[in-house]
Amino acid sequence: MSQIDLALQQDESTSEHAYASRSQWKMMVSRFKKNKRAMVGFWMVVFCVTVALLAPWVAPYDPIEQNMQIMLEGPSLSHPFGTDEFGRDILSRIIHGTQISLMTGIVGVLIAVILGVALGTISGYFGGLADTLIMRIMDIFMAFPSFLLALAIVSVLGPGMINVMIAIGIFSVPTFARLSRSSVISIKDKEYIEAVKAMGGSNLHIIIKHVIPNSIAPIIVLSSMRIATAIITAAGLSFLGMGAQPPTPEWGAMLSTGREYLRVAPHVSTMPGLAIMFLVLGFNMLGDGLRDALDPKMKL
Amino acid sequence: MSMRQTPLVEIRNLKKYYPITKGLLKRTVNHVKAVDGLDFTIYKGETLGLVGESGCGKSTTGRTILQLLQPTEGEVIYEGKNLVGMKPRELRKLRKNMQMVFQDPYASLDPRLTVGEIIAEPMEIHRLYAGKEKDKRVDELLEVVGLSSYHAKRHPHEFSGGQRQRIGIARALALEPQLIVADEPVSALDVSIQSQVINLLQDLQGQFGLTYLFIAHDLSVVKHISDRIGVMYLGRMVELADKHDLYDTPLHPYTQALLSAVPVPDPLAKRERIVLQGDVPSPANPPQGCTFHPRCQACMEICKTQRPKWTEVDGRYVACHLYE
Amino acid sequence: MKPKLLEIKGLKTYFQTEEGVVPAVDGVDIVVYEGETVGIVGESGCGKSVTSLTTMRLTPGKVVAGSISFQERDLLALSDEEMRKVRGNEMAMIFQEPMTSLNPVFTIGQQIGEAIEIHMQYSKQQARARAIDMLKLVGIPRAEQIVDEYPHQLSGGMRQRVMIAMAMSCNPKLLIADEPTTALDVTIQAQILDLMRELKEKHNTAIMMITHDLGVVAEMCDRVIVMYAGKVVEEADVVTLFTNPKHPYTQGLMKSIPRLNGTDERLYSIKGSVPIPGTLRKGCTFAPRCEYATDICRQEIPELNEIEDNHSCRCWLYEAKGEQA
Amino acid sequence: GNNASSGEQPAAEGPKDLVVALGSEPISLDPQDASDGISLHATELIYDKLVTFDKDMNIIPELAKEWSMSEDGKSWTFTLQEGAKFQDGEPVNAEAVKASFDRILDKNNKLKRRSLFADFIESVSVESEYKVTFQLKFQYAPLLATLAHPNGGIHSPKNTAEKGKSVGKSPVGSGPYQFKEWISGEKLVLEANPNYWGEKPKVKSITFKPVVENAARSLMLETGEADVILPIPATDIDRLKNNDQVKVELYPSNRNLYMGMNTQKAPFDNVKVRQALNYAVDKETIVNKIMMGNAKPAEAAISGLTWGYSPVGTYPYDPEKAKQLLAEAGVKPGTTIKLWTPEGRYLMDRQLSEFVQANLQAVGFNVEFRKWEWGAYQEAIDDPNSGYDLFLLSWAVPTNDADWGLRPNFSTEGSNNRTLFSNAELDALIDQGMKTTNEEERKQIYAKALQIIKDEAPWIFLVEMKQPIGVRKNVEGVYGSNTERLILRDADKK
Amino acid sequence: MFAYIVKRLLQVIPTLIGVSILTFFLIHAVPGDPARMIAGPEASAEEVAEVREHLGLDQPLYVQYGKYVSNLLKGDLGVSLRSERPVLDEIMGRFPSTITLTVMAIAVMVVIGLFAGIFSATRPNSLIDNVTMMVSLFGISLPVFWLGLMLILLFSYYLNLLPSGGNDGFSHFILPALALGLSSSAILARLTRSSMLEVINQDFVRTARAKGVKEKLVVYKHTLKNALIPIVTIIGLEFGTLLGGAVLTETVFSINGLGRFIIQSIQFRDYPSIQGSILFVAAIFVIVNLLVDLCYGLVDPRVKYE
Ligand SMILES: Nc1ncnc2c1ncn2[C@@H]1O[C@H](COP(=O)(O)OP(=O)(O)OP(=O)(O)O)[C@@H](O)[C@H]1O
Ligand SMILES: Nc1ncnc2c1ncn2[C@@H]1O[C@H](COP(=O)(O)OP(=O)(O)OP(=O)(O)O)[C@@H](O)[C@H]1O
Ligand SMILES: [Mg+2]
Ligand SMILES: [Mg+2]
Repeated sequence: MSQIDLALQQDESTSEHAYASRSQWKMMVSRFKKNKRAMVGFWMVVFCVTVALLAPWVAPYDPIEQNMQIMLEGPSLSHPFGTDEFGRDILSRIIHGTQISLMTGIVGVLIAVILGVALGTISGYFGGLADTLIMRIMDIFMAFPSFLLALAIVSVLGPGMINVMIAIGIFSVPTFARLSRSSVISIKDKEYIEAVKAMGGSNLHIIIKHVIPNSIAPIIVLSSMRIATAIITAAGLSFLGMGAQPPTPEWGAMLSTGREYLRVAPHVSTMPGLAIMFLVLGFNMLGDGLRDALDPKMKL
Repeated sequence: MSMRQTPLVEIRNLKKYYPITKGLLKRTVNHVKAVDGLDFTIYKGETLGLVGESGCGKSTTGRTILQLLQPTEGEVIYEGKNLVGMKPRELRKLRKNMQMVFQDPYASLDPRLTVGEIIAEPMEIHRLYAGKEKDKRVDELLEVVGLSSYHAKRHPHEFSGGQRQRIGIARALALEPQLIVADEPVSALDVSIQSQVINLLQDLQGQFGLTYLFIAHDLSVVKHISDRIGVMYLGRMVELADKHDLYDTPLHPYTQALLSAVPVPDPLAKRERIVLQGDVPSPANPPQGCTFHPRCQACMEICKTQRPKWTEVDGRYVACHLYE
Repeated sequence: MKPKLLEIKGLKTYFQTEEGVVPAVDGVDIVVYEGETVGIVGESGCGKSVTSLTTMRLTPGKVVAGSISFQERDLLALSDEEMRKVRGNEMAMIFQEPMTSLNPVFTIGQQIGEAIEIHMQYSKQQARARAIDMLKLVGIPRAEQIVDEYPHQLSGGMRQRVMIAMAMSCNPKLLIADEPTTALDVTIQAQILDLMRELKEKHNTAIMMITHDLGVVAEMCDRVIVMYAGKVVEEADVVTLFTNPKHPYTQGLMKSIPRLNGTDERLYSIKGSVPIPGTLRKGCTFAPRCEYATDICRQEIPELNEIEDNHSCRCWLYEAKGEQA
Repeated sequence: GNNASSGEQPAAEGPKDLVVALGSEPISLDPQDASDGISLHATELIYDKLVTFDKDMNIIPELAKEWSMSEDGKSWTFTLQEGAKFQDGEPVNAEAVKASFDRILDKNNKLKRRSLFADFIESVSVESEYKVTFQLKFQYAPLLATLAHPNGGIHSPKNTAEKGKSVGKSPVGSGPYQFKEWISGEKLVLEANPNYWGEKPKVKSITFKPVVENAARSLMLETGEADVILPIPATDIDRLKNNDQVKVELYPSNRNLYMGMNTQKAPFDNVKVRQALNYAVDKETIVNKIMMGNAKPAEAAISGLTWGYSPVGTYPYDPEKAKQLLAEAGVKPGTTIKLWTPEGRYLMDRQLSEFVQANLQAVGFNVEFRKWEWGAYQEAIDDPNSGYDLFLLSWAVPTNDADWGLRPNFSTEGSNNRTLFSNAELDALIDQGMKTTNEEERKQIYAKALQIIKDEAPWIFLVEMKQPIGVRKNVEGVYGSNTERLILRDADKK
Repeated sequence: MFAYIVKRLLQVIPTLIGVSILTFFLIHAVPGDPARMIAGPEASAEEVAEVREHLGLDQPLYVQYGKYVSNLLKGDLGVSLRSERPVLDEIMGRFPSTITLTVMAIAVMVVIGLFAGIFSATRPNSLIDNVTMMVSLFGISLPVFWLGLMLILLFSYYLNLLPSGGNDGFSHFILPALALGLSSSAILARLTRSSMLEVINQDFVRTARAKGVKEKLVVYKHTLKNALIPIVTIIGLEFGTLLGGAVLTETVFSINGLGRFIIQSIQFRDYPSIQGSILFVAAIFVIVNLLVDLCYGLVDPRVKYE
């Protein structure tokens, strides 16, 4: 009730041009800020990014220096997350691993966004043969269960994080292409596009100035969620030995090697798993919030 | 009156068919004959109204005239030049002269741009003005449509429907066109706002000597604003006449029914109403002969097989076997 | 005078939104007598639909004040289950968009039959039979086939007929029609309006007709209520309203519509635009657009007063009939 | 045909099935067409050979009662056990032995282990029903050891004639257990051969199950789902040892794990560098911490269990010495070298390589690490130009004879000489060793060879592996041989 | 309808051909030599060459592909290089485990996801809705392989309730199916919720309420049936995710299924097995999605099968 009273007491100044006072962007930001989950996700991601940037300074130990005297020790004051099979400090490794996971997720998705949006836009905007061709090829990619596709690509390219990024990029391309195609299709027949055509704007002008900016919101949302998927997938590939090379402190690889010590030292695989979950959860929550703010009708 | 006799755009046998495709190979199995052979002329300085029921091809007509859609057949002759099949570069130059105002005040403005950017865009495309001059021109245009220069920095969603429609009009005016195709510019507006926009359009016509092709389904609005009115049914024009002639003595049975169906905002008026039976047939497979014949009260045998000719009767046009 | 069927008093329905509280309906009084047609007109967003939905207790908004009495029962006090029995039975509703108001995944027969099964305790077969009868009643050809078809197989006009058949299937006392013809072409609109008029006469159903088309009001209604920004601003019988509108808004509205038989003169236009709900100023909501607005108009909200017999108006220009005396 | 259920056989005492959980499943049950250890665990039960190894790796008679060698050492005659029968009822005679070896030697049969025999066998001939002679191309000292290799199993000639290539799926030998069924990916079941000519089998059937996951195998042994498991991950050994239902035995194996260097490539063409690498690696820690005590440091290029071994000693862990040698060789600190390793092929292989990497970093190298899965790894290290400097690999000697331990790896022409090591003196010694039949003389030759190899250090000598086998307490008669065979012939389940 | 199915099946063919081309050339681009794998590390170069010739791997790629396809058309997926058994036999031997796992995971996903989604959608923005959606976010963020390990640690090692791996019987599949299905169920829950919310605000739901339909029926009859199309679609798509996830799950739980077979085949460079099993999985996936498309017709009469 009190809020309703407040509304009734609004003064003249706000009512003058109430709808003219806030820009769309500000509205989105405020909608995003109001979303508690989104903010928690945002800060989780910010936290991880900070940790990644400051890794050399915040990590208490060298992530690859071995000390066989203290191998497989459980969490303690000096090693809060315990040590691994070479006596390396797991906390320090996780801190350094943040860089790798973030990079993989972001670069992988960036590749997918660039290729996917380009293909999807061409396909959606021009239609016809290009559309049929592109979509058929995407269908072929989609016919692979997604993880298998990434696996196949990495086994061709050989292990290593760069290749994992490429694999993740490629395997996400169809998703982005389809999404951007469908949003381009919904936009290209909008009257404002027609207005630009009527004033003599070229296709390139229309695509760059109107179509892409207006179809990018769902792409941003998908990207942030896809980064989450990418991080998990990369970890999965490393888990199968297709990713990072030792002694790189990649989380999936750490988890995979820790598996051999699951009984004697469960912390070795538990900790990196929690780290993956933390970062992925951050991106998912962020994406969720972005969706609510940018494109509430999107189904993801 | 002399001005009215100078043709600005001549439309000859204009057709627009949308293919209906099927299957994997997108074979064309049929066509939606959205516009199926129109012949008429728009004179300089006049307002030509276009009415008809939903789906009869009004918007398609407007868009094909502006070459936003490639006509299937026919000619659109603008000041002696046929726009159909013209080279894209040449066409782009001519586009300055013809602009469009849209129905949906929400969908016709790019939500990402500011109002100033929206109005400046046509000038940028045609490299008409730059820098300060451009800004000045944007302000001028805003004033012309009854907004203020401080609106230029705002985004479309901050405006009401009527205001957006004004922005759309300002954008259309930016290139100083001769012809404006207005596709249902007031249908989405509230009654009290609708009259503001209609008045604005009329004022601008006087001010800049504009020619309008005014599309609407509300007959009262069309009658109010137009000089001449064309009535469309299922992709074809059935009647074209001076508005007074049309309202006073409609010739085509469809025009008669249409006019009688409009509810009159006067509780005391008692009128004879012709209620048409059935719905408008699908333009994908229109009836043989006169497309209106299944719903027509004056249907004759010939109507079922022969397409009526577009004939001139006392300075007005009608397509009906009754008048051949 | 006929007995009162529905009486809405001081109804206020507010919405809690991200942007704050929106008083969509802000003090509405409406009376509907048995068998009459009441028109509600007003601009988009003035609260017409919310009023009707609140009457059915279907609005997602919150009723913060007022009462709705229907056949002497206070609807707002009924339990959900009791209210459910009123809906579709004694009180039915049809909506503006015939395209989206029917469930795409059930047949016409199932959808009409559902209400019949619920309220009249018919068996499936009986309900189906009645559904066919109803379809015939609303003038649908091939009713026996149509009953088994799905909404997407029907044209807009037919769907609206189906909606009407559904609403009428349990012989309601009150039919609320929220812009029943706005989405239709004029020739189809004429068909539907004729049908409603016919049904109303046959069954003596009262109709609450919501529209923004004054032409439709003039043709269909016995009494008219004009709403502006969540409030009723004028109420009169149809002839009075059209011949002698009192409220400046109603007057402006009448003058601003182009007429088929009118002249080519410039149209009158009400300056400014409809206020966005939730951004209220003090005083009369119409004051910023009103030619006659005075200081008091900007300070205080006028009451809805009966200024003549059966003619009420919410405006400082007029005084209540009683006080005048 | 014969059936397990026919007659009152000792094996039919009760429904005893011995479940053996292994890391993967057999590939082929044709002993001449299988090169993987798992397949051979099974063929060992199905087939008899002419001779075999006993528990202590002595060569003892199996199908051959006795044998003799000609003067020139190029002709060997074997006298067969009489009365032995194949599982399909065919008699085991000289014809069968000849047929079996002719099959291997025939190039057209494309059997995987052809080279093992074809290099030195000229021909096989029948002397009489139970006498068969092998004519050799040259005097070949390790002949008996080679015939004792499981790849020397004798087939029923009738079966090979009928089945052709698919013998590997429906094998018939003369061993104590015969093939029953094989559901790919799930299990292979062998049942007792009721007509076995030798000591009767003690359990009714033996089931091999592929259980890839180390932890899962251990768990199966603990719950009794499996009676025998192999291998056991080092991390589980202690726990299993404390389980009173279970016995864990570490059988010495003649497999040596080493890290090869590309000796043609700088700086590894310098013997000081090669020695420095050997000094840099802490083998004790590898054994104690990484292998958790389940191995021992290698003291020569072949394992102490292999015939012909003599200990030439390990390089002690001495990083300072390593640095000094590197400095002498002119290797600058920070030199980048590439270390490649398989993962999951050998017990703790990746961990071991990671540890070596750290050791080498400690003496100033910058070690680029690359972990491969086994498939790609094999091809990659086949080609010395594919870029590696160091690679982890192991060598086991199935004949248990030094010849097969050294010749492929260290002779210039050796089939597996991935280090590209070449030393004329060594080549001569190896050739000599192969052709000398006097055991004492041979031993001397190999001692010299091993010393040269140690000094030249084409490998970083790492560890001798052990084979941990886990058995339920109620199971007896199971052991692992030096050649890494799981011997189940005498297995009994109480 | 029948014609439609035939047509769709025909449409599947080019996709599968594309898949076969893609896998064929992808796989052959993988470094590694199956001949070497078969011959073993101790074999000499000549032996390896011999094996290569024997397997026909010495021929040009396009010839190999041509042979592969012509055999494929005869329903012959070739013979595994490693086991020398028909690839189809190898696949069929392992497929039951994988499909059991996948179907059980689908069951986990549908039971948990659908229920949670509907539950949330009917109480939008309530505390319980927020909690459910938060939990589902956690679910989506869990890596399958880690969840699997944790389940093993908890249920097998600590509680000793369920087996940690293997595939002999129902109980062996419980943990893997949970690990695999849980994150998909979270996705389904979210999608169900948003589709339900979208539908629940539509005009026809209001119409149903205006008729006096009971709230339960409004939700389960009028709303759910309309929300079903995206739900069914996601179930079809998740089927693919689950098949892919089976690779990881089978690894963690030592299930001898198709996923592991693919990994092992990749490691062994067993070309026919890799191609065969990937094609097989893709075909299953494509067919499942065809079934999903056919389900649309049951769910929504507007879907026409021309
Ligand atoms: N892109 C298209 N593809 C296929 N058919 C189309 C397309 N655009 C329009 N049509 C069809 O062409 C016919 C004419 O459409 P048009 O939009 O011109 O009608 P309209 O008179 O403007 O109707 P409204 O009053 O509803 O705007 C309709 O039947 C429509 O369905
Ligand atoms: N669910 C809702 N949440 C928030 N605000 C709402 C909701 N429904 C309606 N409103 C607001 O209430 C006001 C009145 O809406 P209502 O639908 O009654 O208008 P109307 O008179 O029917 O308009 P129209 O002619 O456009 O149908 C509008 O401003 C609208 O924005
Ligand atoms: Mg139109
Ligand atoms: Mg409304």
